[in-house]
Amino acid sequence: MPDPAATWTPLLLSLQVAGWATAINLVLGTAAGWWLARSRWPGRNLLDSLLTLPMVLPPTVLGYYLLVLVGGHGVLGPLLSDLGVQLVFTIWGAVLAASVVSFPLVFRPARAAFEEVDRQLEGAAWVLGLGRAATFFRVTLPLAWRAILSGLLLAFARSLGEFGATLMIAGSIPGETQTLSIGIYEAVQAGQDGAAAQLVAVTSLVCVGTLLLAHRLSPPRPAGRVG
Amino acid sequence: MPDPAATWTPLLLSLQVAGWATAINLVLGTAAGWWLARSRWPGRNLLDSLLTLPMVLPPTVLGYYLLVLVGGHGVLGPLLSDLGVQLVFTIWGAVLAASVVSFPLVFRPARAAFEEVDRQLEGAAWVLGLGRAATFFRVTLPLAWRAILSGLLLAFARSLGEFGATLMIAGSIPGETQTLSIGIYEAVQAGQDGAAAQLVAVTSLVCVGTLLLAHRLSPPRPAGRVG
Amino acid sequence: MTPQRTGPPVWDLEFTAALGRGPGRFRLTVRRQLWQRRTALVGPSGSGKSLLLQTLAGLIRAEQGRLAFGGESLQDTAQGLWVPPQRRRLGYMFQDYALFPHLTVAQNLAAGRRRGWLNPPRRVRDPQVDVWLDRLGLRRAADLYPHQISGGQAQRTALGRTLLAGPRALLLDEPFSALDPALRLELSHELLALLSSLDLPVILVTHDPAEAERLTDEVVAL
Amino acid sequence: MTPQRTGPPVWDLEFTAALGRGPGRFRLTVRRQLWQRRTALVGPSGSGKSLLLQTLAGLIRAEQGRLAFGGESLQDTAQGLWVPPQRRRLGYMFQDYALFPHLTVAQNLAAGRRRGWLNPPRRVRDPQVDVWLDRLGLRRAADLYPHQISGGQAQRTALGRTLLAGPRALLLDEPFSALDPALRLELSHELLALLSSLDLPVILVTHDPAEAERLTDEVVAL
Amino acid sequence: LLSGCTSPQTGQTTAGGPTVLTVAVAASLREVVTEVAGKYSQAHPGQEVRVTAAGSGALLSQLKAGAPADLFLSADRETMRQAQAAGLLAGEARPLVYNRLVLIAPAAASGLPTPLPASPPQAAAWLSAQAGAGARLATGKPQSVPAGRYAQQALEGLQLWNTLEPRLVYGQSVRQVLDWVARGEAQAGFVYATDAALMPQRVRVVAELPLKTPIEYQAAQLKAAPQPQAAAELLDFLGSPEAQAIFRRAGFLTGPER
Ligand SMILES: Nc1ncnc2c1ncn2[C@@H]1O[C@H](COP(=O)(O)OP(=O)(O)OP(=O)(O)O)[C@@H](O)[C@H]1O
Ligand SMILES: Nc1ncnc2c1ncn2[C@@H]1O[C@H](COP(=O)(O)OP(=O)(O)OP(=O)(O)O)[C@@H](O)[C@H]1O
Ligand code: MOO
Ligand SMILES: [Mg+2]
Ligand SMILES: [Mg+2]
Repeated sequence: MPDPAATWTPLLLSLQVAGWATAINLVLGTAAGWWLARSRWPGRNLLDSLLTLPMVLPPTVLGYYLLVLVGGHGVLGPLLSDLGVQLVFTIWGAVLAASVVSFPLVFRPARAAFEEVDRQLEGAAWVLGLGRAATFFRVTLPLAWRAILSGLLLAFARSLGEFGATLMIAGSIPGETQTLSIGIYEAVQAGQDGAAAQLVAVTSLVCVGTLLLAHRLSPPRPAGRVG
Repeated sequence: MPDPAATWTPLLLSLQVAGWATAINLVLGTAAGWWLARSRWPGRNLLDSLLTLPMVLPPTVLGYYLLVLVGGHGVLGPLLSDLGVQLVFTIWGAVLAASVVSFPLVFRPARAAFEEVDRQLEGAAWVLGLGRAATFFRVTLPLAWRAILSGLLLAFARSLGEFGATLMIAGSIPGETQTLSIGIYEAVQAGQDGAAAQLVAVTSLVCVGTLLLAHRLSPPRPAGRVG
Repeated sequence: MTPQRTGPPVWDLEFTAALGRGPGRFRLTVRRQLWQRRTALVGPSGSGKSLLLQTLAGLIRAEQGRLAFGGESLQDTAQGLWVPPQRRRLGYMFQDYALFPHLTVAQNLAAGRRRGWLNPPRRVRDPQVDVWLDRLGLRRAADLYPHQISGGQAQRTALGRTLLAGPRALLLDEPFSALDPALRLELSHELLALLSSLDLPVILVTHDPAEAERLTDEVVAL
Repeated sequence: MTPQRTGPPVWDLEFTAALGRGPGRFRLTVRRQLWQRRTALVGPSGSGKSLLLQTLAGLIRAEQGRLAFGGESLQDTAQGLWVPPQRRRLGYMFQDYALFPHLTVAQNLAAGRRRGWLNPPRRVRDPQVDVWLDRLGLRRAADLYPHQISGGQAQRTALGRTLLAGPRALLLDEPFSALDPALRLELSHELLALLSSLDLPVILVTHDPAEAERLTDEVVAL
Repeated sequence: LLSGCTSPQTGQTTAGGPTVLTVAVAASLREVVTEVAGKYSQAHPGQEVRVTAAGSGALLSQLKAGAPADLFLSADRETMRQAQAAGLLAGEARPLVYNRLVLIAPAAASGLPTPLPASPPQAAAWLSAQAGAGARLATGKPQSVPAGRYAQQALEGLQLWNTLEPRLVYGQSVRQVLDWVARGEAQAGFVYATDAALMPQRVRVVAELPLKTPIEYQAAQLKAAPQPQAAAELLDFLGSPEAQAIFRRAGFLTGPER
């Protein structure tokens, strides 16, 4: 492609969107997973199922409902605009879309992982004098971390690939909200297979690079004795 | 809606597609996860990353590449049609699309879970005389099962929600390949908010029902002593 | 030995604690004052020795009743009082060690010496930890993870972790069972010296009558 | 006692096995024939007793050398021979029990008695398992999961699971350390009777000299 | 249903069963062609018509990859030209129906020219004012959405393309553009008259925009058509007065004239 900006700008936008969405889900998904794993109340499995719904809706439709919710004339729209938050047709709309779509990918593995953590080890931390928060960050989270990380990487990948909901909320504005995915989609739709292939290659490289980096930064624990 | 078939037929189609895709990924995703968790060779983390790529591509684009692969003029097309397998514009195309899109959702948690299984317990099975397969099915798989199940449920939800790749390969033929998701999408696009809402409600019910059932069938292990 | 009955008893126990639910529920009732600073707890396997220590440590809540340490109430169901384990500062050593699998032996030892949200670093080492690595014969294993060490090494790590947290009293659940006789003797001497110097009360679960004799002032059977 | 040197030795060992990598690597070299059917293995903590048993059981491959049981070669690096643990049929009892956390005590006991891809069912019970539940005093704990039982109960479950698999020889890693003296004596009598009736060779890791004396014909130090 | 692999396949006549024709149609034709096909089946017992709908570009990709369809109905000439160039067509493509491009605004918009619909120059002035005030103008992506292509043409004709381009938001389909305007997220948009007619309460047609080339839907038989005879018959039926009446009722024009 003659114009490098045609690759770089969408790439930067995509990385920003996926990065923010992953960060948001690191916090919200982990917190929700923890809460559902540890609290005991009758409706929690129902809530668990409801939180998974962003996965079953076609992204475009999800985008449609998000628009109904946060659009200028939406339910939360006036409130958001009083706060000075503009989501529709901005990169923050893309972040919202990507976060919602990938939320279940973090929250469900996090819940499963927290449920598997040996409670005895938390007890061991308590008697050593560690408070609830310290126990969480020093014992529980590290023990659940690999599963959560695996969910975060899926969420990152999904955020990079998201375009249905993103397009609905953020639109496709070159240089502002046109992410790699939207670019790829449009190139394919326009029959520009060469341009599409180039953007696909860039996306794939980013994804593979990120995953390889994650493998490097968090190698599996040294294998134990089989005996 | 006056015509119940307008809801029932897509529902049955969606359940078939999601069911098959989940079953396929139960086998392939678990096998791939196991293999990558246990084998030791230099390129395995690269392969791991490549297997995650279906997540980063916009589904429509993924569908396009699948089409190029398995369509009548595709690389595998002639081979498949010699075998009498017709994918384009059939429900099997939808199954293929859903399986590929949701594969990483099963394979990555499965790998992470297998890596966390205490190798000592496998050793314990071996010395009791259990062969490799028996050890896998009686010890390793049950210990990794909750994480794999959580991945399978995400894959099922994703398959229900998939429409970009499906539309590309299977098309949108009422009664044959028009799944709930495609129906929802088209209803929203046509401004038929009521019909869309009804299909969304059905999809959500199916998803919530399935997840609640899964919770019931596989409750977390009884909590251990904290001490 | 006659107990010196000045002041409150070391342990004042009158409670019922239980494990499990339904018909198979295991229930333990204790009504006893311990006046000696060093008590050995004996009893058949499954009789509730570990459950008793866990209730004292605050890991299990008594269903009903009260327990006090040195006159200080730790739980009293009548008053709705319950002091969480973090604030009891009692050193409970787990029978199955409960070592942190993601931390090395040295980090496990340092775990209770550091507040805050970060685990002790792998490189920098607290001088006290160094002292105890030698004392416990764990120098070679310092950088190994729990699943890489021998049973006896794990037991010593658990003991060291408990002592290093600076507890007000010790609750030791068979601390020497996995050790060879020489090491056992050596470590129990160490412990005895430590107990005298720090004047720490201790409850020791043991199956070894000689050990009970040597280390404690009184034997209580469950 | 003089060993009866007819036929091959019970254990013919000449190998080097190692754990870990790099400079901290632990290496054990054994060159010894065991002629007695019952051997006690003693040695300080961390000296490699568990490693030795694991090598015999086939869980760890010797780096180099050979080992044979009753004249039958189990590994011989010179010939590239290695018999997998499944086909050795040696009963190794893990020092830290290695009970299957997803199976109840009764299912753990039955685990080695059933081939195929399914675990023993929770309801139906093998009569042999029932016999051993009583013999080991585990009747009350039969339907509990490993994380719900006491240390001694876990140890007995591990011992029972090993015996019930019908091994050709026993490799027991401190099988009685978590038991109270009465139970210890009782179970070791049971074991002794069993060993005589089945004529099973045994290697027993223990720290208790009396136990070594009572149960075995020879004491080997590592 | 589980036997998908052996269910009646495109164009094959299963023993004693009906002939099944597959028609790939542009998304905006979906409902109307389904109706026409129903009529056709009534008139030709034993012939079943399956309609699969998607964006014209997506359909073209499917057909290029060898999807087994009998007829292709595209939303514009350009896509059909590409299909021709790819050697997919059997014979010439024929004009099917026509449409008009309109500029729409949310029903609640203020400052609209009066009366409506306005003349193109009035609309142009209004558009410039909107853009100057920071409004977002929604349109289809010209490279992939035919409606976007026409909008670009129209704006270029009005000498507005360069000034308006920075304010444009691109949608993946004309229906998305319609939705954005209907919700008031975009202050103006370019859609087909038939789309605007779907939401008369929520959007207002500001003006019809003049184009150099008419908006022409085309129909063609595919070379790969497994049922060439029946396909040809259906193609003829689409041009018949009976079918054209149905198109007209749905808001399409049946001739290039205004
Ligand atoms: N969830 C449960 N349901 C029923 N019984 C339980 C449960 N958890 C533990 N128990 C029982 O509680 C009893 C007390 O266990 P505890 O660990 O206190 O015994 P202990 O005296 O420490 O024995 P040991 O000397 O073997 O360690 C045991 O008999 C055990 O089976
Ligand atoms: N990955 C490893 N790297 C280095 N050393 C290791 C590793 N794993 C185990 N070791 C060392 O191997 C030695 C032998 O361990 P083993 O479990 O055989 O001892 P043991 O004689 O059974 O001791 P105990 O009586 O305490 O159970 C120990 O000193 C241990 O620290
Ligand atoms: O399933 Mo999508 O809308 O093609 O991201
Ligand atoms: Mg105990
Ligand atoms: Mg050992």
